[in-house]
Amino acid sequence: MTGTIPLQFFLVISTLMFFIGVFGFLTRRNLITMLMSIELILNSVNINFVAFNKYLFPQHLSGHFFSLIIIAVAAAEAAVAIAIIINIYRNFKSIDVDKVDEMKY
Amino acid sequence: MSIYDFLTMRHELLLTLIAILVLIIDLNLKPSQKHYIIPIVQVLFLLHVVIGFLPGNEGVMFGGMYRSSALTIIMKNILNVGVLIILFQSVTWLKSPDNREKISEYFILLFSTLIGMYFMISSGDFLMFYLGLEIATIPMAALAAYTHHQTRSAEAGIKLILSSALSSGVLLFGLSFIYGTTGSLYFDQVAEVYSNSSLQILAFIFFFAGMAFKISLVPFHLWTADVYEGAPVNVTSYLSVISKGAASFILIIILFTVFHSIAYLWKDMIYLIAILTMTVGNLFAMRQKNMKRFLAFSSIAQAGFILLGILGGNVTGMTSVIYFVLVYIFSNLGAFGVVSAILAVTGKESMDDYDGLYATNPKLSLLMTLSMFSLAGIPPVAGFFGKFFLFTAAASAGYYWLVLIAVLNATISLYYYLLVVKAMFINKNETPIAYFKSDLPTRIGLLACVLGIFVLGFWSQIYEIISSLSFGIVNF
Amino acid sequence: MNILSLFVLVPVLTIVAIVFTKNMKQTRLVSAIGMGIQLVLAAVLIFMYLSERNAGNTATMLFMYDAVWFPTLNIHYTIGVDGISVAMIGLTAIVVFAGVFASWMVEYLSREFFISLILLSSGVFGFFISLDLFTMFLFYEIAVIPMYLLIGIWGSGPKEYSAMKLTLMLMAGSALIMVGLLGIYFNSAPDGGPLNWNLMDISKITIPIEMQRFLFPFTFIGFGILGALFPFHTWSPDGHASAPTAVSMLHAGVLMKLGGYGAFRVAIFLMPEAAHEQAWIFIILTAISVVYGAFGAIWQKDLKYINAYSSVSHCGLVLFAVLMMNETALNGAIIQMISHGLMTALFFALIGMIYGRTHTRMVNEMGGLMKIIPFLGVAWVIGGLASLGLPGLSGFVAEMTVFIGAFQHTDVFHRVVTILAASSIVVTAVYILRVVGMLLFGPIKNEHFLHLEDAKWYERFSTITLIVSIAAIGLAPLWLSDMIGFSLGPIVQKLTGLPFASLF
Amino acid sequence: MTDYSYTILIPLVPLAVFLFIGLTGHKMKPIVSGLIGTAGLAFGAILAYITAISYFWGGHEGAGYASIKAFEIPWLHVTKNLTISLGSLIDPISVMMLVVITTVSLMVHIYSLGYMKGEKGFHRFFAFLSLFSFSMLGLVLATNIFQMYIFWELVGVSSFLLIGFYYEKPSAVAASKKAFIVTRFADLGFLIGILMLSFNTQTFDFQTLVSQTGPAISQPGGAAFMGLSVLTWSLIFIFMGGAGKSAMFPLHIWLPDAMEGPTPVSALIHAATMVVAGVYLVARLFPVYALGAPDALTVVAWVGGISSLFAAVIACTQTDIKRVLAYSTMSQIGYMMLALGVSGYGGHDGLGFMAANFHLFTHAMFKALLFLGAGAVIHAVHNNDMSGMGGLRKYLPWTHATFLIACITIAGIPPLSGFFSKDEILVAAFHHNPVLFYIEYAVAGLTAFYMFRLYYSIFWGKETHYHHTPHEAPLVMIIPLLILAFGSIFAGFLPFEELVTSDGLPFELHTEWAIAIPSVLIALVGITVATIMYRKVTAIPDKIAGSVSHLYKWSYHKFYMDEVYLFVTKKIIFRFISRPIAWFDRHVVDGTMNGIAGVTQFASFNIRNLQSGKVQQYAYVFITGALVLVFIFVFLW
Amino acid sequence: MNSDLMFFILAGVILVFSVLTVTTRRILRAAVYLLFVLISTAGLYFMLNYNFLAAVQLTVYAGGIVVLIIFSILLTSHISERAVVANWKQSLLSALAIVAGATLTLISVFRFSFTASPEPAAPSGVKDIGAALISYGENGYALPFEVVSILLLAAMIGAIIVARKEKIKVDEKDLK
Repeated sequence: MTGTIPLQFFLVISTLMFFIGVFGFLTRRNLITMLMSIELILNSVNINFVAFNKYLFPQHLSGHFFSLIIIAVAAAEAAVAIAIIINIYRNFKSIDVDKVDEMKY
Repeated sequence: MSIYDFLTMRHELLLTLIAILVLIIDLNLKPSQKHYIIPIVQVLFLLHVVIGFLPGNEGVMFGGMYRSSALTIIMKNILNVGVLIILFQSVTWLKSPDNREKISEYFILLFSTLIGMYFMISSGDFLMFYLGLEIATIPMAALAAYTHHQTRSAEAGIKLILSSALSSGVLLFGLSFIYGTTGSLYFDQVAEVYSNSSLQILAFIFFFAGMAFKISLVPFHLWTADVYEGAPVNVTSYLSVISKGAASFILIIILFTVFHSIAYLWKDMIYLIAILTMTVGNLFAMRQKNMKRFLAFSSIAQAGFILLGILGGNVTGMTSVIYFVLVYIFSNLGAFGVVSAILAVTGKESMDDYDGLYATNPKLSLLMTLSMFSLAGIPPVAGFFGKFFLFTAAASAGYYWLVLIAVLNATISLYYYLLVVKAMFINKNETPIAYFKSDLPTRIGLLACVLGIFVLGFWSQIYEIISSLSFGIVNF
Repeated sequence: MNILSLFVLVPVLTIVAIVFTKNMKQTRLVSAIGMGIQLVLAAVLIFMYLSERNAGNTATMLFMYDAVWFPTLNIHYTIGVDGISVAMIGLTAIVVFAGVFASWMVEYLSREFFISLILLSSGVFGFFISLDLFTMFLFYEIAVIPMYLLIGIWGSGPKEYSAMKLTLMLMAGSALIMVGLLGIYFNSAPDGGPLNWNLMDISKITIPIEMQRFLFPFTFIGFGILGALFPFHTWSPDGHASAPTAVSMLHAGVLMKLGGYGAFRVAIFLMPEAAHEQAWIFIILTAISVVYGAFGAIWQKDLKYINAYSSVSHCGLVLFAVLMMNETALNGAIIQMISHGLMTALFFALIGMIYGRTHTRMVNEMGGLMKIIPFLGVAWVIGGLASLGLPGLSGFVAEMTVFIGAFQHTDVFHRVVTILAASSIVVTAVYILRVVGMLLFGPIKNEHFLHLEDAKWYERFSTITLIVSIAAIGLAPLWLSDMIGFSLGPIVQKLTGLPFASLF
Repeated sequence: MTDYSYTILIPLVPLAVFLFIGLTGHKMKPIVSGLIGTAGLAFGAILAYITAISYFWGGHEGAGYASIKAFEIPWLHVTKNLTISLGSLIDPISVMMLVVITTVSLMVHIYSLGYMKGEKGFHRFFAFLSLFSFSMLGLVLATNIFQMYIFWELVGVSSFLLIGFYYEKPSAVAASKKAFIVTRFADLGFLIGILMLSFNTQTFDFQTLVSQTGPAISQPGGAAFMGLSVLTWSLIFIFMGGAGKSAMFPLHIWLPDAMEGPTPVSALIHAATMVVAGVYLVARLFPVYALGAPDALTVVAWVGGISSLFAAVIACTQTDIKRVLAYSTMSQIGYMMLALGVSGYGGHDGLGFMAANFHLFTHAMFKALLFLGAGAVIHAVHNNDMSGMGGLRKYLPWTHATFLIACITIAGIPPLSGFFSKDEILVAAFHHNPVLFYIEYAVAGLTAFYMFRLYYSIFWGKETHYHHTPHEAPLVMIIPLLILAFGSIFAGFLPFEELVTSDGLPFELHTEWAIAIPSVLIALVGITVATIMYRKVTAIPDKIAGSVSHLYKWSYHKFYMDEVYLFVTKKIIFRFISRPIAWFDRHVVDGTMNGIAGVTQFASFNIRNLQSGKVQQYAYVFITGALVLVFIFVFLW
Repeated sequence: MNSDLMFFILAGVILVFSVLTVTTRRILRAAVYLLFVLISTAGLYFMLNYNFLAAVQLTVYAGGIVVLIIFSILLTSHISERAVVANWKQSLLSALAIVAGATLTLISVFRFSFTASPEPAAPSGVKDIGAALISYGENGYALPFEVVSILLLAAMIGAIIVARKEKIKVDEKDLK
């Protein structure tokens, strides 16, 4: 079992991971790295759900299943995102996010 | 669980069926016959719309994950009507050489997002809600990036998918804390125990930010304009009315049913955001020259008005929001329909190109004018009623100052709506867009908007029906 | 069918008929017929109204009709008229009718022009017959919006700017009104019971005073903007200057009256306590309007600007009188509305006709027109005399009633502002005579003017209609003032809280 | 009681004529419209004479002449108590005025048939004359003060229209405008007076107002302002209206300019009838003045006295014959005002009242005669500056004779009518206020002087060469002159002390020779001086003018009153009120509105960088937005 | 105590490689670091006895998504290519924001007193999970399980539509 690790430890990890992901999203110029940051974010959420489920509400598997669905969604999202990134690469000859600002104001 | 229970889910099931049917038919069509799918889809969807209006079961299924009530049914029907009009309006564009190869994919993606919205509206727990939200979003990005050779389309796609991924990440983060603090994902169970501890408020705000992204509320709106401008016009109109409408529906349902224990808090928050949204939307819209971008900002401002109805926090509020979305669908689709018709034929989408349009295309101009007036809330067209009831809802909760700010914002919005009218009627143009005749489906789509814009306001029955249905859901 | 509903229906049918017309001649013919019917209807209504009253019908509102529209919000389509609305309907019918003839020669997009014009008039008629605040507001906005197109498309000068300014300022006004109306609605049942939009029902209760204090300024200023309340009047000069003839006529003649009527019917009638408390602020503003508009007019050179400022002054007097809140002043206010409506319509019609001939509106570029176009010249003088309050024409009756009414207040404040407002009659004379002198008299400054033709038949028709109405009121004001006075009874009773003893 | 309701026809007939000529005049021959107008007025005149005869001599019930409300219809209900009515009130002064107006007006009509012959706008002229007659008759018949105000305004407008008859002449336009605006300004006072009076008394009706038990006199109201009662103030305000119309100092400036109108108009409106409306107004309300507010009456007296002197001084130096007459009119009206001002109420105390009316009556005759005579002169020489005249007695014998009669009359030489009426005024003044009395003595002398200066300059003096030989006016112009001359000579013998008195009761009149003889002597001195100076061309006038050059200059420039007014209107009102207001409106008020729009545009432009097109920035705003909300609602709320 | 140590190791790996993922200038390395993070997360799941979930994590995330990402990196950039770094201003502002965000969140988290449910834990074996995935009562997940398939189908179609090369246009040009 989980031993003496308190729930809060998990939450700290997930929170930090979440915001690291956000940081990556905000600062990485490469579209694919931004996508990776998103994966970090989703992963942190998964940790949250799983930890809550395990520690607090083990009578049902709600959090567990939620994580499962998130993984599936993440996959779908990644697929579409990568398709679009490839499309961007074709159109812009670059996957630098700052190049993708034709429309503004 | 019997076979009849499936009737409760008829919207979702039928549409899934149609989507699969489209896929199968498409596989059996030769490349040169691909466009035959269009009338088939239109008929099928029309059928779907009609069936949707038939009296149906209400009930809770899958242990509370799926809830169907008269209210959700009417919400879905409202969306259906909008989608039907979009289907008609997008024919010209679909038949263009660029898209000939991927007509049925357009429909499938469109329908899958719609299915997602159905599930979102009918969701009884956060899992289904989230799933619905994602189904409504991810194919949307593919649709936005639909036109290959246009950089703008691709840009719209990437902006949409990245922004929405981030926003759903934030939303999920919030949801995880909601789960962690309440121990459940079911709406009714969450509602029972939700309170105002810091973490729960934080969770709520993160959740709300995700929703606000979908409805494009300031400051979560920034993707809107770029995506609307870049995406193909019919996708834009879909995004701006159907997507936004569905999100508004579910937002109001969740706020009213799940988070009513912290209503005092979200009301203050929405108060703030409503002002920001209306004002910023208006300020940006004033300067736009691209029609799609212009309508994007206008739709942001409109979202701010929707918040007023939500603030009402009662039956009037609920009714007014649903009614407004209905009216808004017709008004905005009227505007987008014209933009789309002109874009499909001439490829022009700048407001300057609209100068002197009335001289050459009076009917389109009139429809555009009607839509603009309706969006601005000018009687006797339906938009007036829609806005008035939203303001009534806000006033019913005593938010007079907010109503004042909102109405003044409506006045500012009138300014830029009138700019369009001015372009068409007053501005002189050496080379106006030449006269053209749209094809039949487009014209049907446009005519439907005219009817809606005129009839909805005067025909009070519709408002009354929505109002009677709203009683069920508002229980505090 | 209720005769009042016809007032909305006939314009709508006329619009439908215009849609099917083929050319300008047909269009204007249809419009003239439609508005002619409307004029006849108005006459019939006045007649029916008077005979009902003579038959001893003392109901506050006559010809009532009520249909539920939005049951959950208690919105009804409630119509009914009292003497005041009947008078205003009569005014509207006359001005619109004259307006159609004044725009006889609109060639550019004539169908659209007449449609917008008549749509506007239907809004005005609807406003005057409405007893339900929601429908009233609905019609109010219907009346305001076609103005944008009318000025923007058919106007002159900086028409786009003016049209936009006018529309936005008026819509800002209606924003205030909307807040006011919503506030009234949600306080229409302070003791519980269903909320109500009905004007007459709300008047029976007292809106809580704290709410009144909050809502009254909104409502009053909102309507006041349309009534050219200082300092919210600046849409008026620009708007009128750019508008085509018939539109200026309608706008100054009728639409601005919506402001006065609304301020009186809604703001003051429903919230008398707050009105009494806050009246002084607005009295000061309106008194400024009156004098300021008149002085402003002196310096102008453009005929339309002159008339626009004159309208500011005259309409200021309407609001001024309304705020005096006694029977005489209110009676004067209504007569002033009608009087100003007619004469300003006359003025704008004449300005349009003169401009159509001389292609300038600058007084300093014209002169001696009396000799060349005597009909228009005489009509102008008559209009001018009405404007400066010559007895025998309508303006005098109105102004005198207002001043006498205002003088019923015995305190120094009211006395001073009344005298201040009354002094405008001198200033009015100054600018009217200045214009008459520069425009009509003196030597002819431009020899091209020598070949101008006098009024055409339709122009004469339009002008004479208005002049006859002005003179009719001026010569025999009694029937009008009695008709209004009777209906003022219940209102004054509400305002003063005193039982109403009939004047007569 | 005789039924006098037919008197309402007296004004109505001219009204009908006005409408008829006004609407159809341009289609008929000019002379026809002239004849119709004259006929209408003749009808009115006959009715007026019938009224006068039956009222004054047709026997009356009780002592004195009662005031009879012959006809009245309600016109407008204004408050519970106040109703404006239209009707006709028959009492001594109104009957007298009816006679004066119809007579002079008829004479002017007839005269104009000749004088205006061939003028463009002949029918228009007659239409306006009828309009004026209607208004003036309506004014005198007014049963209530508001009716009076209504017609007061109407005469103002008719006057405006007639002064501006030659509307192509800029000076005429300016004069008409000036006349209207100045009187309008005065009318504002009148209106305020009416408002105050009617509010305090709750009535407009003259009979109620002047009734000694009526609300006006019995409740004058306490001291309201500067120690005077409300009633006094209201009467002073009302008098302001009268002063404006009657060209009393300092509201007289319009009258000389009004001479731009055709001469018959000057005779009718600006000599005989309209300008005495102020006198009539005070006379009408006399009991209220005398019994309720003697202070107001003092004001009347002083204004009248100052005006008469002021005008007489100016008249001595003017060269335009019509202007001389205009100042003379002003001076004479000043006399009348003074007479009213010094009068008491009832019996012999009311001498001033009687004298004022008497003088009004005689003045109408001789002043109309003077003007018409001047008109005949102008008609003959096409010029109205006396420097271009002289020796006309040979060419215009009839005119000369009648003009001379009028001059003698106005100078107050017995037994012509002017003597009698002026004498009564002097008597009244003497008993009341010696200062005013001596002023009037001086004025009498000045009057004689300037009238004869005028007379000699026109008919004697230098032999002038004329382009066209002047010829006598046609018969149609001579006849009115003769009739009026007849009136001027004999009107003095009418027993006014029996007919027109302050309380309606006749009283005994004694001629006070101690006052009469010196006044005649003074007049004779004036005449003599004028004879010496102007009968032949001499250097004396220039010498005198040189010796008192300042006085002369000031007088010649009418004491610079016009300049003062011009300064006030052009400089102060136009430049310092109107123009700044126009500027303020365009730039400040409107500027604010445009400023709001500008600020919005500015904001719109400046927040555009929020929408930079960069996804990461969007995300940043998203995240910080959410965090700010968290911060606000979790940690601040 | 073994599991505690395990936890800290995993946590350390997760955090360190998370940071490296978003800071490294080599894109391919970032993908590899991400893989480490995901695998460590799966380790956490194992630790919590959610074996099925951990397996899914490994197969879908580590096996699917990361591979996809690596493929796309190879398609769109050179291996040796160094990522362009964001300017310092952007980085600083972002850092401030996330520090503030993390602080706010953690404060809230620690303020909240979590209370565990007293009820016994549900079995989380693969069999139980399978049963839950096809049950449609309360706490059954048949519906989301089915619905997610729609998403996957749509995503697939969408990805194909967006990513495939257009032939038609070329044909058109040739025809002309």
